[in-house]
Amino acid sequence: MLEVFIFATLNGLVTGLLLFMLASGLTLIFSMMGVLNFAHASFYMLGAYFAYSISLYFGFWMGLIFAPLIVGVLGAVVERYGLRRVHQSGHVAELVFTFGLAFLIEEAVQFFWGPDTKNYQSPDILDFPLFTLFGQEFSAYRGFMIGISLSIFVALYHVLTKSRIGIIIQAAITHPNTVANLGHNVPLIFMGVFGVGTALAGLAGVIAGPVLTTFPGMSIVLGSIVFVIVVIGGLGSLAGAFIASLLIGLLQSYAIASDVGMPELLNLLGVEFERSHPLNDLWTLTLPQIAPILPFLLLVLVLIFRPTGLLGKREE
Amino acid sequence: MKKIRFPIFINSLLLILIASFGINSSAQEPVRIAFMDPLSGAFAAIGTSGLKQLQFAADYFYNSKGGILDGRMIEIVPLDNKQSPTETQIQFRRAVSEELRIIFQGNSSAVANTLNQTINRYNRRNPGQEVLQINYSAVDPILTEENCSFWHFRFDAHAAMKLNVLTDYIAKQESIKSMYIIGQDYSFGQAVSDISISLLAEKRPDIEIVGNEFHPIGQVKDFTPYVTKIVSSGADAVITGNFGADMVSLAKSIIDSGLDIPIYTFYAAYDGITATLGADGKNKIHLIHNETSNPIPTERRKDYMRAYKAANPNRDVTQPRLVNALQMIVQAMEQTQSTDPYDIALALEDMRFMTLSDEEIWMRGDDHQIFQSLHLSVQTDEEIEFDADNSGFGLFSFFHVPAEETIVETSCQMKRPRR
Amino acid sequence: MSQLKKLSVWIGYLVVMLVLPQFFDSILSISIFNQMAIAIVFALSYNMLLGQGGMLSFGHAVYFGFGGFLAVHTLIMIEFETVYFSILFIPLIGGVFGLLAAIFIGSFSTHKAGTVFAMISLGMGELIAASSLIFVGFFGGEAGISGDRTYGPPFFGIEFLRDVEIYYVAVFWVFIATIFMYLFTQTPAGRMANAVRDNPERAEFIGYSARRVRFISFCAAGLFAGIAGGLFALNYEFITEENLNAATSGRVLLMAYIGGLGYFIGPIVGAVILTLMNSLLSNYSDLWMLYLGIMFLLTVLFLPRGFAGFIMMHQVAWVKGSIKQLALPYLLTGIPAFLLMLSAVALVEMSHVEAGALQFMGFALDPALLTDWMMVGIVGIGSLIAVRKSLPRLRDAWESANTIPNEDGN
Amino acid sequence: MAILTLNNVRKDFGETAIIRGVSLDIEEGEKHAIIGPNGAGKSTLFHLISGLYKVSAGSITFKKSEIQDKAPYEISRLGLARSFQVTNIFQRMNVFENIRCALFWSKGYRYSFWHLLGRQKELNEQAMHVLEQIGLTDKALFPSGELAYAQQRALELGIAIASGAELIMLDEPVAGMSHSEAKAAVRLIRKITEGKTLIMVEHDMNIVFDVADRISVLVYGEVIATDTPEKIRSNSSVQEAYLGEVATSA
Repeated sequence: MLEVFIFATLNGLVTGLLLFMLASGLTLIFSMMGVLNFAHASFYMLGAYFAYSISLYFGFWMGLIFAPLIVGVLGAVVERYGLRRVHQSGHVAELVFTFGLAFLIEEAVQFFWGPDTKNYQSPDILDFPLFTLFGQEFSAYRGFMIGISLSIFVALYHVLTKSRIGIIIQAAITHPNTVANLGHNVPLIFMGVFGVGTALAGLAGVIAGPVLTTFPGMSIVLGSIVFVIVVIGGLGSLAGAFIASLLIGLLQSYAIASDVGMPELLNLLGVEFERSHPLNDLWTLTLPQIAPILPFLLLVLVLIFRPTGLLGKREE
Repeated sequence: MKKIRFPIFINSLLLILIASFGINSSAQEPVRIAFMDPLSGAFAAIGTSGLKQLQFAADYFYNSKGGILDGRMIEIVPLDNKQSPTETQIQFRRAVSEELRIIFQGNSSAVANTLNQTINRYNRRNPGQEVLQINYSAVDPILTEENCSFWHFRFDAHAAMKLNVLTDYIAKQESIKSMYIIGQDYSFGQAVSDISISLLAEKRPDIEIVGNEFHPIGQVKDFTPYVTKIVSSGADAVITGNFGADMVSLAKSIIDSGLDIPIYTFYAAYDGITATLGADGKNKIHLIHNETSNPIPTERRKDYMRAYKAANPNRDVTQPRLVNALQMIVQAMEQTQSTDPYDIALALEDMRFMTLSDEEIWMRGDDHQIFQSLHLSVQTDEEIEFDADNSGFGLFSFFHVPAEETIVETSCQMKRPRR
Repeated sequence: MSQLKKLSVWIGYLVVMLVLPQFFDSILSISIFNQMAIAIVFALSYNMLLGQGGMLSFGHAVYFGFGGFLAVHTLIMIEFETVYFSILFIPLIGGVFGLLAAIFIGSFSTHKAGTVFAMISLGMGELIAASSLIFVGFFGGEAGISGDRTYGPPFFGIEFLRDVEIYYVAVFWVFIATIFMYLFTQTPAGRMANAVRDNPERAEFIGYSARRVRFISFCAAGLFAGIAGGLFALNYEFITEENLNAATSGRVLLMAYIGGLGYFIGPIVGAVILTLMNSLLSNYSDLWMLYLGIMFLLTVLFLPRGFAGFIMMHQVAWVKGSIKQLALPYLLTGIPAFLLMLSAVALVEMSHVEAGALQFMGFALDPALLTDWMMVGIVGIGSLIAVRKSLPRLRDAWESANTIPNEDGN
Repeated sequence: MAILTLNNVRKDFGETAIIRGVSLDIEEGEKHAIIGPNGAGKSTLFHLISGLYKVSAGSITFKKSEIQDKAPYEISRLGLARSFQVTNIFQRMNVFENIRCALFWSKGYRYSFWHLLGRQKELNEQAMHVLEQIGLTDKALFPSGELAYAQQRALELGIAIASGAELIMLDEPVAGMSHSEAKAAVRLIRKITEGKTLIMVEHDMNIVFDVADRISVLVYGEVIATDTPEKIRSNSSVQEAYLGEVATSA
């Protein structure tokens, strides 16, 4: 039973950190510009597809470097010519714009790369088991994923809290106008942040592509879990997003790993039920079955009892 | 005081737009057959592949040779239902509106069930304008059991038949002592799990079912947690009915974990899956299906596959059943000299037909279920003449069960329309 | 606006709906009109939340779906005669259960508007959509559940076998629902919903709890969404978890936004446009979703107040009678713009077609031939230049047509 | 008899105490002005009484019931109406609608979704009457967000007085108005609050001395004096607080 727990923790860590890379970009964008970027997962998909195309000619590592840059530039262009124009029509307009953008990116990906699954493989030099525990290999590539995600967190945290540009961004999160009065070109900062945010999502795509299969529906499968993390973590709080990502990654991994469910609970309580009982679906409900919806359950509970999220500062 | 106007401008726009799609007429009336499957959205790859194969088959066998029923061309009309039951309802009304009375459909048992109910209801309410459902790959047994209908024909073996053959093979494998079953949490996934467990208990009671797992369809990002459970359960083999991205991700996670056990599947090939699994999938990925893959038994079929490959370089013949279905329907039309679904249905019942592989298949009249030989293949790159996804890897059939041995009873009490 | 003029609008609305099947009686047109009817009620109910009440919901399909599911279950009960009444009331059943679902969820989600409300609605939407796949008994898994509308007592001999009969039932409910949703905006609760949208804090100081005002609008929207769900169940005699999930919630948001949130008829315009696009465009190209995405982005960028907003912008010109001045400039810019769009679509389709020539508007465009590419390119560039040239003229015409001779000068 | 009693009310944000123990009685029908330098906590006091902020300590009694823990809408229903220093109106609704919304509760409409406003003659007339009082009749259908600043201040005043509450609290009602507009507003305030109790925050001493029966001086969260206008004018501690040192006699 121990090895299931260890591997569940490792899997939870890998998924959680991957979600963090996505959420970190979104937290910045969302808290800075109050924009609920529905297209964030689509930029993640673009990262995977660009990396796939680059890796065909130049190998995985060039993809790792250039794909996020391309996605970041694309994000900056979208902010400059799309979001900035829609900004004055209010938050709903911005949100609906990103909603349409996600829709368009998914169709464009199918148009350029075709509808079938892409054969995007992880690099060969990382294609060996880092260690084998109780018969299951933990590939070096997953170790690499953890390494990259952690370094992103440390780098981002350092930039945001220590460096000058970080302080300006932090200030612009809550008081954009005052920052503008101090002579900083806030629109440029917005564009920069949106570009960096999308680049981070692209990077997550590059990393996750080989493991989570690269296909047009990968952004839908990811779906709105990224918003759950940002909101649970608390608006504008990077540390909050980090904790929430790990929490959700581990929660899902443990839920899937466990075999417990209503049947066990009922046996505990000594309640008998037969198959034809109308509530049969409820009685046979197992934790792995509801694993993917646990984050949403968490979201609704957090929002009811703690609307600002775990470490949220900004109260809407 | 708010002014609301429904200006004439909007009305006229509405009327023009709708009027623009009138019915077109043409000289020699073509025989129009509808092909309803996902042609856009997440499952577009599977649907488009089927459409291309049916269109090619119609041209290759009939249109290039002067058509059928003295000179009438076959026209395949695509209907994009995005593999959604709701969209299926909308596209069905479009088919009826354009007098398409034969509808091919294959992807997702949920859609097949919805279409089956809709067609039964429509035929009941519109005698004389009935519509025929040609199911070329939805394998949920219920369609030829409780929900069997006179207007539904299935040209693929259903899940119970395929699992019967699979469990026959597994029963012979002494090395397999424990089995792990994992599938999508919907009707087909549950059917695969229930039938596998009952058949294995019957044939090999000593095989222990160490896992019976369900996961939501199309929702799982990373299958590693599920694979951890498979590894720790010590299973010797895995059975899964997954398809599309769920199949690829599951197979990749199992292979990445270093687990070297056979994976018995229904849909783990073609449309980019074989290429993505590639060398790692060799001798691990097994598929149960009808129509043998490599080695191809007859030259006729090889010529057809080469012709298709020439016309569609980056596509494969993934649904050979489509050819059988089309040929049997055309034979029914030729016999009855009519394209009325009622006549075609009667002619199809208990029809025996020689396929491209020189194998006789039989469409049972009681439940409109086809019976043909079933095969177990493995993904490999040895002795592969026709590969998948131009990847050098393909399916090699190594276990064969003739049609007669695949026949199973049916609980279908078909209500026959009075004519 | 005089009472008579208002009344004539409503009568015009009813007449248009009644007369449509006479012009287009093919089964497909009726099915499109049915879809439009359902979409109109659903989009209007959504606008009660967003347009009138300022509540951005990502889970409005929950009430549509609940209403629909209970409606289908009622159909099944009528079939087995556990309960027996005419299927005319099925949409009302849907409405009641949509209302009950809204009361339950609204009780905790309407504390705040803004992002918190949006996120709770998203969470609840995903939760209920996912659990609908788990509780197969009630929701019927992803094949959904189906009933039969012909078992109820016939209504003056009508058995509701054909879709067109259901269309008239839909027209009845659409008209009733539209009237009541409009009247709701003319009541204290409706007006306070606008007040709470603009300034929830000040609303509290004139004796109203913002939460309660939002709750009432939320329940009313749930009721009418449930009626739309009931209409769906009646029309398709089937419903599945798809009609409950986030994609459906997203579609209704698109309809209301494209139509125009700020105007009562906005969602109606949006519902009509999107239903037509969904059903007709997909016949002509399998890239139709790409075009839908592009069109949607352009609307958000250039028509922030939606199509109804665009129409209403001509109100001043219409009143002043100077609308005729605009006709010519619109044509001068409109035609080249249309050509530009066509050439862009042709280029996209040519690069997408796999083999052989593309049949496009009567022309055979072969991607292998450079000349065809050149021809489309020239048409595209030509129309682009024409559009740029004619834009200033349109802008001036627009200025002149819309400036009101100001008496008091501000 | 006191209609409103503040008993040792305190309010602090984190460590900084804004209101340091204010006790004050407002007599029924009295015109009471609250003056004091900027940052003295005048607006905070208004927010505490009207329920926007929760008191850190002490109690507030209005017509014999304690209201320090009640929500703003509960307090307003008891007959207390207020205006805001920073204009706080319903921007996208027109002027007439703004006023009419303020009338709903007092006219007993509560959360009705069955009364058609088009038919409520008496309600609409009352609303038009208020519009006439604040001189915005010709702007009735004008979106209130697009009014000139002074007109928005007039609307702010209109919303406060529309409900006919017994206790009316005005937070710098004439700030930003021209001299003539201010004069008209003061005449209106005096007319409307006849027989009613008024609490007003105001900087313009002429208006304060013209309208107020009694004046309280609030400095650094404490009331240093409450008295008739004449006594306050000559009160040394008031002058010291205002002018920094004892001025020679006026």
